[in-house]
Amino acid sequence: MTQSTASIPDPHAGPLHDDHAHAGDAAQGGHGHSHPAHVAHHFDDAEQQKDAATLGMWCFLATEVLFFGGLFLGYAIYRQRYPEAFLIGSHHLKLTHGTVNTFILLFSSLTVALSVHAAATGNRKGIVRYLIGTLILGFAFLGVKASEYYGEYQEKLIPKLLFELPDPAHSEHMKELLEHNPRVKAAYDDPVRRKGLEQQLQLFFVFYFCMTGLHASHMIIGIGVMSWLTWRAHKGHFSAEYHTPIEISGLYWHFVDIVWIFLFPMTYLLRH
Amino acid sequence: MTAINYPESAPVVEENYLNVSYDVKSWLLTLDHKRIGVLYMITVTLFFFLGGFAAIMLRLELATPKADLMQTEMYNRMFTMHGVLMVFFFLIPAIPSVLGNFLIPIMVGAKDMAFPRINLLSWYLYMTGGTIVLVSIIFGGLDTGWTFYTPYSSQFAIGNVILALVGIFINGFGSIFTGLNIIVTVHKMRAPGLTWGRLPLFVWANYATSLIMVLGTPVVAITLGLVVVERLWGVGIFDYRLGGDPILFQHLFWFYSHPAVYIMVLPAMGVISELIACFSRRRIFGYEFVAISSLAIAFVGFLVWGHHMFVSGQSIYGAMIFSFLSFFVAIPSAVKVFNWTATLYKGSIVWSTPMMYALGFIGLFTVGGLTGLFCASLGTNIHIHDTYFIIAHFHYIMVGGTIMGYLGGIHFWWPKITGRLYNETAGKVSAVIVFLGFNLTFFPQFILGYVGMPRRYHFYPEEFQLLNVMSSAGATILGFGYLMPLVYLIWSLRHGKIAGPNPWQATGLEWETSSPPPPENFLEKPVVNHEAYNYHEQEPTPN
Amino acid sequence: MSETTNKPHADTRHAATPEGTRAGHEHHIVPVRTYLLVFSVLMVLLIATIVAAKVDIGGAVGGLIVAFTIATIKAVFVILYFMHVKYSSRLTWVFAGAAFFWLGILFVMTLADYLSRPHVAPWAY
Amino acid sequence: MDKGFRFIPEQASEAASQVDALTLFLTLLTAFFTILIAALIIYFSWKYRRKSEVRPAETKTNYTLEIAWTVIPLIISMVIFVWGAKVFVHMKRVPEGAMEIYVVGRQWMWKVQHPEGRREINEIHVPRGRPVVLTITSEDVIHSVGIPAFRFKMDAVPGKYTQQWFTATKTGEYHLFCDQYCGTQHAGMVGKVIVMEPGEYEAWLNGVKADDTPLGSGKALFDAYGCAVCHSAQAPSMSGLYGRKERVADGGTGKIEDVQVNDEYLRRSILDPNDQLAVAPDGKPYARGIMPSFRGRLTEEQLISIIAYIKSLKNTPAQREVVP
Repeated sequence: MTQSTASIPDPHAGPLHDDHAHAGDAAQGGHGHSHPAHVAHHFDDAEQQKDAATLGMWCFLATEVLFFGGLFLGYAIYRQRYPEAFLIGSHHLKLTHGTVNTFILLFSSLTVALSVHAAATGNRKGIVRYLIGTLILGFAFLGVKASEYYGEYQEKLIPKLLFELPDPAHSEHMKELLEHNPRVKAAYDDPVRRKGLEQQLQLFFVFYFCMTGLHASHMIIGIGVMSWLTWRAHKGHFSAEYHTPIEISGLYWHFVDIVWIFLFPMTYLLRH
Repeated sequence: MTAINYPESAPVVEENYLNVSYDVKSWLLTLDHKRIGVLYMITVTLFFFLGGFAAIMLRLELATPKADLMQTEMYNRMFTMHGVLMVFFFLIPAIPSVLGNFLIPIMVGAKDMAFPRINLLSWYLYMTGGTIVLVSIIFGGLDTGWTFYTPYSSQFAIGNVILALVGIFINGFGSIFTGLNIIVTVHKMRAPGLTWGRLPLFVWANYATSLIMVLGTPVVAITLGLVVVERLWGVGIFDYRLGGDPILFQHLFWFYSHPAVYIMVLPAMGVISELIACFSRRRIFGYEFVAISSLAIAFVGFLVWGHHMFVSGQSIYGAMIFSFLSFFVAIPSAVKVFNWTATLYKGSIVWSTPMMYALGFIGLFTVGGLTGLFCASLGTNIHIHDTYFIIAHFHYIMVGGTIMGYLGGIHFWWPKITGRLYNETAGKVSAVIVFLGFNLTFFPQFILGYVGMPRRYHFYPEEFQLLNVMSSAGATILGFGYLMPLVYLIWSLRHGKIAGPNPWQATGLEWETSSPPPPENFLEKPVVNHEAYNYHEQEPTPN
Repeated sequence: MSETTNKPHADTRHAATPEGTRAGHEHHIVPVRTYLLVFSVLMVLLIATIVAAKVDIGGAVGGLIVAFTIATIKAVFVILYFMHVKYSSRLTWVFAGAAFFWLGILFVMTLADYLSRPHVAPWAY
Repeated sequence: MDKGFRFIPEQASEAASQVDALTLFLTLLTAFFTILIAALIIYFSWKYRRKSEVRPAETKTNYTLEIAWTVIPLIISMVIFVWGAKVFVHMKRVPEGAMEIYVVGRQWMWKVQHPEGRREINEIHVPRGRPVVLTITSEDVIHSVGIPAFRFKMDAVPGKYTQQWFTATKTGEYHLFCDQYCGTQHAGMVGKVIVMEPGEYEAWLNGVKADDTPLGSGKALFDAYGCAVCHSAQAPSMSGLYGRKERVADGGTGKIEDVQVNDEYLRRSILDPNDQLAVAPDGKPYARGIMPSFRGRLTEEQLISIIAYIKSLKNTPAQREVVP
């Protein structure tokens, strides 16, 4: 068997030898190391387990980037094709709500980062404190989002189910936009194009609800994961040596934050 | 180099992954990658024969120009079922999830995949998706074709479109998690000394495949999700009457579904590299080039999807760019074929059953690949677009490529998986039947397509009948060829000869452990200190 | 599960690692000060992007460029510091980069068709 | 139409020979490499079949070979790309003064309108030797106009116009296929392209040659307009219809009543099919807007012929039924 032969100099141990921390200890082999309780049986050591988990999460996030990417592409193409309607759409989103939510999410990213820090320094109370902070912020985000959705429902901006093209007589935003933007005004004043605007604006809100809805569902999953971690941290499952779940869940949470960092300007901020 | 002695028989291992436990629960809740691979093997076989049944029905119907065997709705549902089951539930999971799952951890010298629970989850997602699709078929089916083009699928089609899309969506995540698991396993679980330059080419190919799974699948998932949203909610994401754009669907769909073709064929290429090396008893010619060409195919494969849309009203410039880039997939594919052929030169070649599949693969893949040039070239694409020429081309890749590779791999590693040898004569006969049946089925379709027969036609002008009859005749032979292995492989489970750890005298870590392997693959952690396929260091073996 | 090791001894072991080195598998702990600093940068950028959205900077295109430049900077800060990519192995860089690179392929190749297509949309108006 | 067996379709347009030349080149290339690889495989596996005393040669990387078989395919494929792109651009660049014919696809028929206003269904009459550009769109789902003899194909996309042109070079009748799957009767969405001498085409534009008997021309019209495609599966069958009591729903109010199927009813149903909708066996009326109005498309004489033909259809059991 080849295993029994002594380790010989490895001609390929050069640049290809990038990420594998174990290739060097060829001579050691076998089961010579101790297995801490948190290391699953098929890993050599905690280091390998942690590396695998981290890489796995990054792979998953790559998947997520493209999952949202398909939606973003559709939005971009329709925005380019129907600039007037999408402008009306952006003006009817609630900028204050959006800004507050951006603040909440960025702040929650900080608390998550601090909880990872607390975990790495073995500060159990710190983990629990910061994770509870994160949960509160997560719920706050969803609350603000819900109140925003409710506002949109009241303004009849739900495509297909309850939708009306905003009337400048009732909508301040519409009035302002018609005063300042001649292209929107031209589209609005032409009865045929106004019919088109109504459909295109629905398309804006379809994408708005799909994108923010998908994002919110990620938030809900994130809150679930964080609650579970809070409980585990409270039970003292994590230590300076072992806190990989907090780290990789933190990566996920930051990713959801990054989605919002792009979603926010895409939908709320393109107002000219 | 140190001389390496391959033992005639490895130490007898009492406990293997099959006999550690027998109850149903120990299978359905197993975290052992080998058992999950076997679960996949059983289920993809089921879906293969369901999809194959639909194919046989289609071919029977097309033996005559008139619609006589079934009604048109039924025919359309039948080809949709064939496409959906074969593409999403057989071809895509076949090699990575069955052979990849079983072999990759062993080949890299690990005890399991990096994430055994996620691995099991993949199978459950696959089964959930598959069950949902089967339910949608049993309760009336759907007639959109596996491509789900809008606005037909989103507004006009009747049938259980939403249900089927949900099934495919769920299955998509199974595929993503399999890819993720393979990537992490290859990066992080390799045995000491097993550098990238020493990895078997099967691992390289599956690694490249996994990149496509991870980066492509989410796009088709969200796209099919949008079709569901449009159907449920009645909004016009892809409906021109409400401002949507049906062509956008095609871009998003083919962004995944073109690379998906490489998800199907790349792992088969990996299998072929193993078989050619083993049965020529030579290190594969141009190892680095074969390895890198897998990554090149995976990458370039993402840049060419627009050649599915040359007649869709895509801009001429867009078409030019996509056509230009499409030719670049041809290069790494050609490199592989030449390297395999060169490996045979001055080898010591045995025509075993797996080798027959491998050599058949090279021939059929060559035809499939070269006819791809007709599709990449703008001038000819227009004429053959959506005709039987395309059907023939991609069946040469998917059936002539993927299924030949899959069967070759199953025959090669069957002794490892089950510990038993099958009847070699039966294996050879069925390989020949599959090869001949395949060519009789699909070669006439090239001509059929060029003379103009469109795809997805239930009835057709009489002058196309002769070629259709040939194709249908071939399909029955092919169907028979596929049933044979089912019979003799199952028979071998009880009656086959005991294989021993390395019946082919092959190299690779999987042959250094017992057959079937022990629950944690190796009794002792392997250490690698040589390159893959060091057959030239073996003593010459008698025939 | 081990419940004994909750003392912050790890802090002293790692605190000496110089910031900004790619420590590889050597575990790195980012000081709290860095997090707070990054958070304040993010806050400044948030205010900047809101202000930029209120005033007209070069119309639709200008607004788009400004908004997305700021968003990208914010995302880069989150990725590098909060997600520790700055201190991670090259492999993490590759995977984080690949995701965005592939997103780029999706966008660029699709827009190559859309933007070079003279678009008459009879259904639009 | 030539019904014999053939390897390539008739070359009936100016682009056909260009496409076929490229196809021939690609076919020879495919044959060359396939035979080369197959021959090498067979030769090697015989020559180097396993003999117990022979040790296989050690594999060394041969960079010259690797580079050669990377670069040579690259050069060949660039040749193919340029050649293919040239043919494509030629097919796409519409020449000045091309005659424009509008083609509208709908489930499951082609509606064609000529520049002088003449309309036809499932047939496209074109003059020989004159560039014709088809401007194509769809009313519902994506279809595709495929004319193999012209090596012509272009999708009919709802909500936008697509264009491609051809110059027919040979008189005769050629297949017109729908190449993009479009629903149940996709395979029935076929027609003919009829290439005529320019003089004949002018004459055709100006009038229709009547058949001898109303019944004969009625059958001809029934076939030519593809009536049977729908009126066998998606719409009520015509067999034994005449003289029966038929249950219909008012197109506006939806009120259901029984009517006597007579000449007047048939005429109204052809001209204004949506005013009264026949009720399917499952008790629901057939959908509105499936059948187009033939008002203005059929002369009174033609209407009479079609009605005469429908009258002649007896109840035959061969008709297929609607799948519930």
